[in-house]
Amino acid sequence: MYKVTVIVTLKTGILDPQGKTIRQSFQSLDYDGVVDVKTGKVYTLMLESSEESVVRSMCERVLSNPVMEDYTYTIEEVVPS
Amino acid sequence: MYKVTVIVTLKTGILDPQGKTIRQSFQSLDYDGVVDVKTGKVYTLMLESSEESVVRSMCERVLSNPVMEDYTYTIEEVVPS
Amino acid sequence: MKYAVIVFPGSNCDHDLHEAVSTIMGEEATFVWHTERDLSGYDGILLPGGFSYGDYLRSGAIAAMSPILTAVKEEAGKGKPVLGICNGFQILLESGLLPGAMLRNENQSFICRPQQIKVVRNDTLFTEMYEWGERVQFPVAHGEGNYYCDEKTLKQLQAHNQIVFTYEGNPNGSVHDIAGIVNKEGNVLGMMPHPERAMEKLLGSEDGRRLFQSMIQHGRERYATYA
Amino acid sequence: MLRTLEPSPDAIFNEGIYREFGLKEEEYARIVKTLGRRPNFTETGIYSVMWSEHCSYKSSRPLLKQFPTKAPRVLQGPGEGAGIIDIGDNEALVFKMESHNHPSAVEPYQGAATGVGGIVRDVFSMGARPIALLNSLRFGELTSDRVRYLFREVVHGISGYGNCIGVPTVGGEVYFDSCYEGNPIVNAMCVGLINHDEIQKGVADGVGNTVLYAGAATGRDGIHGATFASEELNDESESKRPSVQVGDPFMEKLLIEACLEAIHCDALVGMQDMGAAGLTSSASEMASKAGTGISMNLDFVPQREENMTPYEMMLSESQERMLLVVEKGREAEIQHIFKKYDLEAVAIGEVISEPVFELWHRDECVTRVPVSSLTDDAPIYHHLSTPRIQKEEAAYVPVVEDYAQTLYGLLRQPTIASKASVYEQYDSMVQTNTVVHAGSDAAVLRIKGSNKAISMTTDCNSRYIHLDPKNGGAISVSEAARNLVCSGAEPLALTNCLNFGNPEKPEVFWEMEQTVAGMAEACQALHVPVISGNVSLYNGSGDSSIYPTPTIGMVGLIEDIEHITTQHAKEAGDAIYVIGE
Ligand SMILES: Nc1ncnc2c1ncn2[C@@H]1O[C@H](COP(=O)(O)OP(=O)(O)O)[C@@H](O)[C@H]1O
Repeated sequence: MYKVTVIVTLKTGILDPQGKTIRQSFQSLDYDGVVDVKTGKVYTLMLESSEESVVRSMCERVLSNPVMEDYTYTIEEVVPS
Repeated sequence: MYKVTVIVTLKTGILDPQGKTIRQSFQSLDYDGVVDVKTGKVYTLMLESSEESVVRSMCERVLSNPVMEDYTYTIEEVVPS
Repeated sequence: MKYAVIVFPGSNCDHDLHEAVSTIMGEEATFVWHTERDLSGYDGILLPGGFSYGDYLRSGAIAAMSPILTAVKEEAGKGKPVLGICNGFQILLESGLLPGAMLRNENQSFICRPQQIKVVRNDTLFTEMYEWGERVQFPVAHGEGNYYCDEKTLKQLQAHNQIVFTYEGNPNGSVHDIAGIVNKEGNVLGMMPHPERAMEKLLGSEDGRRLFQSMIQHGRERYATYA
Repeated sequence: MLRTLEPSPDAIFNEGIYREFGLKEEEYARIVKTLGRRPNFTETGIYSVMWSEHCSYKSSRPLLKQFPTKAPRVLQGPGEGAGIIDIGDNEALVFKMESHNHPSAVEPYQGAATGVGGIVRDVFSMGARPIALLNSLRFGELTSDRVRYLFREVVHGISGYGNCIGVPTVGGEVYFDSCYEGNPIVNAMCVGLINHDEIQKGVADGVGNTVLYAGAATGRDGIHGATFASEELNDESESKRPSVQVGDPFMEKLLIEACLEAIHCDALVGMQDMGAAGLTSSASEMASKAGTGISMNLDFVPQREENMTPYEMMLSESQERMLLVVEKGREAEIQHIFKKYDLEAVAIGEVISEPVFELWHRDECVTRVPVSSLTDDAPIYHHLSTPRIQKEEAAYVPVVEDYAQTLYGLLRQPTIASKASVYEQYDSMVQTNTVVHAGSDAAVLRIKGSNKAISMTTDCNSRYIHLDPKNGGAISVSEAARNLVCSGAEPLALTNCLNFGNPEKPEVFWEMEQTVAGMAEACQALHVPVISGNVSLYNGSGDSSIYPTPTIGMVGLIEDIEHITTQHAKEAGDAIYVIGE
């Protein structure tokens, strides 16, 4: 079994209103030195096979919208307990 | 400058309907062998300092709700370009 | 009676709630901006629905950290009625005034429609004018109204009779069909359905009136005892 | 610095770069003639957006003249952000409809969401409180995954944005037809309520007055017009810069409240939202309407990204931005209001007497062109029109063997089936005015503090128009009027969104002519003026166009809430009558 962790984030230049609002709330809570906050999504997939081309196609077709999002992934073999 | 990546996921045992929907859409697109999908959120913070106690407090007080969520984080030093 | 309607950036049922209390119930209501720090001059505190801070991060989370929540907690501690509706309920959860948390609706979509609600406690200051077990109609309108708490918390809620409203036909996946709960002391009520949208026959239901009537009546009695 | 890499005026001419901006030969020549010189890079970009179909209506303007736009109740016809119609007692309704088809095809959630945001800004920039949203949606058949995805995400986008800003979405329509497969239609309509004395116009009046920029910072969103992105101009990541605009409904909600507070301050002279072609169109239109000029210093424009060029700032379509003109010396009064909502309101320029549009950047004048050349004097095209020959086909006579089965079959058609799963995702009740919800012929809202109610609907049966554009156009208007009448209202006025294919195809242009003529005729006959609208052309994919889809949004007045009627059957035993032919 493989555990695939996919992280989907907004492409640079795309507005991230949520990140902006969270940064401001850190400020108002007196956390200093927070220069930037970006938000994204994470998907943890449990797969029976780990073929990278399939994982990439899953990321592109289902998990992200290539027009505005980038993704990265890691694949890890796990022994079912 | 430090890049802190915080991953927030639902506690085990809490139903993740979005994950279920995504698993179904993988199935309908003929991706076989998708055993499970879990969803979560990622926050990428750029911080001026990397004190772990501060990062933890940011995670606990702001970025996650301990009633329903768990978090993990990684800290990475980055050299501004 | 004088009520504070707390306005956060992004609140959008503030006017509806204000009107329910003032125009319709004839009591005094004042908008109080989230940066204020003193609520001691009010007989009750109302947290309206909407999308405070855009519901960014988690619904109600950022509002729960704003200065006025300290004042809300103070007044709640004095036993004054605090009513959080929809986003107001989410804020009460995030601030720890009520136990539990809100998840996204089970079907992943926002849902807005008239909803049958069962009054399972009519001995709170907010529900005295309802019959026990009565079915009322309040609209629901939320994307994250799926109430969650763990087994232990649920047991406590039940043990202390804190569940006030339940859904008839669960629209969002809430644990135990929970639509509204009070704190142990019974003076802080959080509910997802909108009683302030159920004040006039013309708009479909006036079942919400008795909730405000109960609260006002209770306030008068309390006032009379202190006076 | 990036700007030094921009092609020079001569290079733009010699290498024909203006073509990549979408400017035609004769349009470029016209710019050179107007300026008496070759335009620089920023100016070429500014002309290309202002003379685009979207901003200049260069193909449709002659046709729109046919619409009746005057009536005793019309306080503002087409031309401003939105039209205004009197409903008595010093009150008026402000409304308009707009398309966001192409953005929705690329990123359905954000495309639909920003469509809602844009139309709402059109309404509150007039000083009106937005009280209702409607929409009209069209997709391909639900048999493909892509269409299902577009459908789901468009609805989520509308719900996500509209619900957050606290404006109820009270009605709309959804159609499915294969002609919309590659090009969905997403039209959004907003209705606002205003007192007569609060009406704001988008004018840059009063020489010396200050131009304020309010709301979100400018990013490189939506800059797509120019496909010049030759690799040597930009580094690689830059050339792949995304053009998707992301909406921030939270920011919009704050803007609504701040702007509606600002209208009560008499330091405010004019206000307009930055819609398509953002800063360029809002500033030039405000100056054009006042007969003044405008000079702005782009160094003061709030920027979200580093090293933005004047070209990028002027063409950016970042959302949730407003342009205000304020009496000189009284800027602080307005800024104070925005500050309360944590919003920036920054002075970026002033109104000048010479009617030119002038931009400064890092101490250099980067644009200086006559205001009128951008707006009123934009080119107009009279396209060729050829009737589309309808193939003569024998009338189709359906054979119905089992009426019950046929009825079930019809009710299962997605276009006919209940749309509750769509409209229950919209908050239709916030503001507590909604008397009749989606599900009846028209939505009805009461007007607080009076006995009145208003009724509104969106309609368009594009298949009829495809079959017979003129009659079909008339039918659309009549259907909308009938829906209002059935709710108990007298139709007052309409807005519309003309969604068509490529107007350079003679058959498409013919369809446009015919449809508009049919609509105009029905408007005349029913005494319903057109007070606002929008045109979206080049809809289609590959070689095929969508059906002509002139969405109608009509609003009516119910004098007494007692007259409100719904379409639902009320009681067993009630008699049923058929009226008409
Ligand atoms: N996108 C939508 N948004 C809001 N309401 C909608 C939408 N689509 C349909 N509705 C509502 O559903 C009802 C039925 O719509 P529809 O099936 O198109 O039938 P009809 O055109 O005969 O009214 C209408 O009242 C309409 O307002």
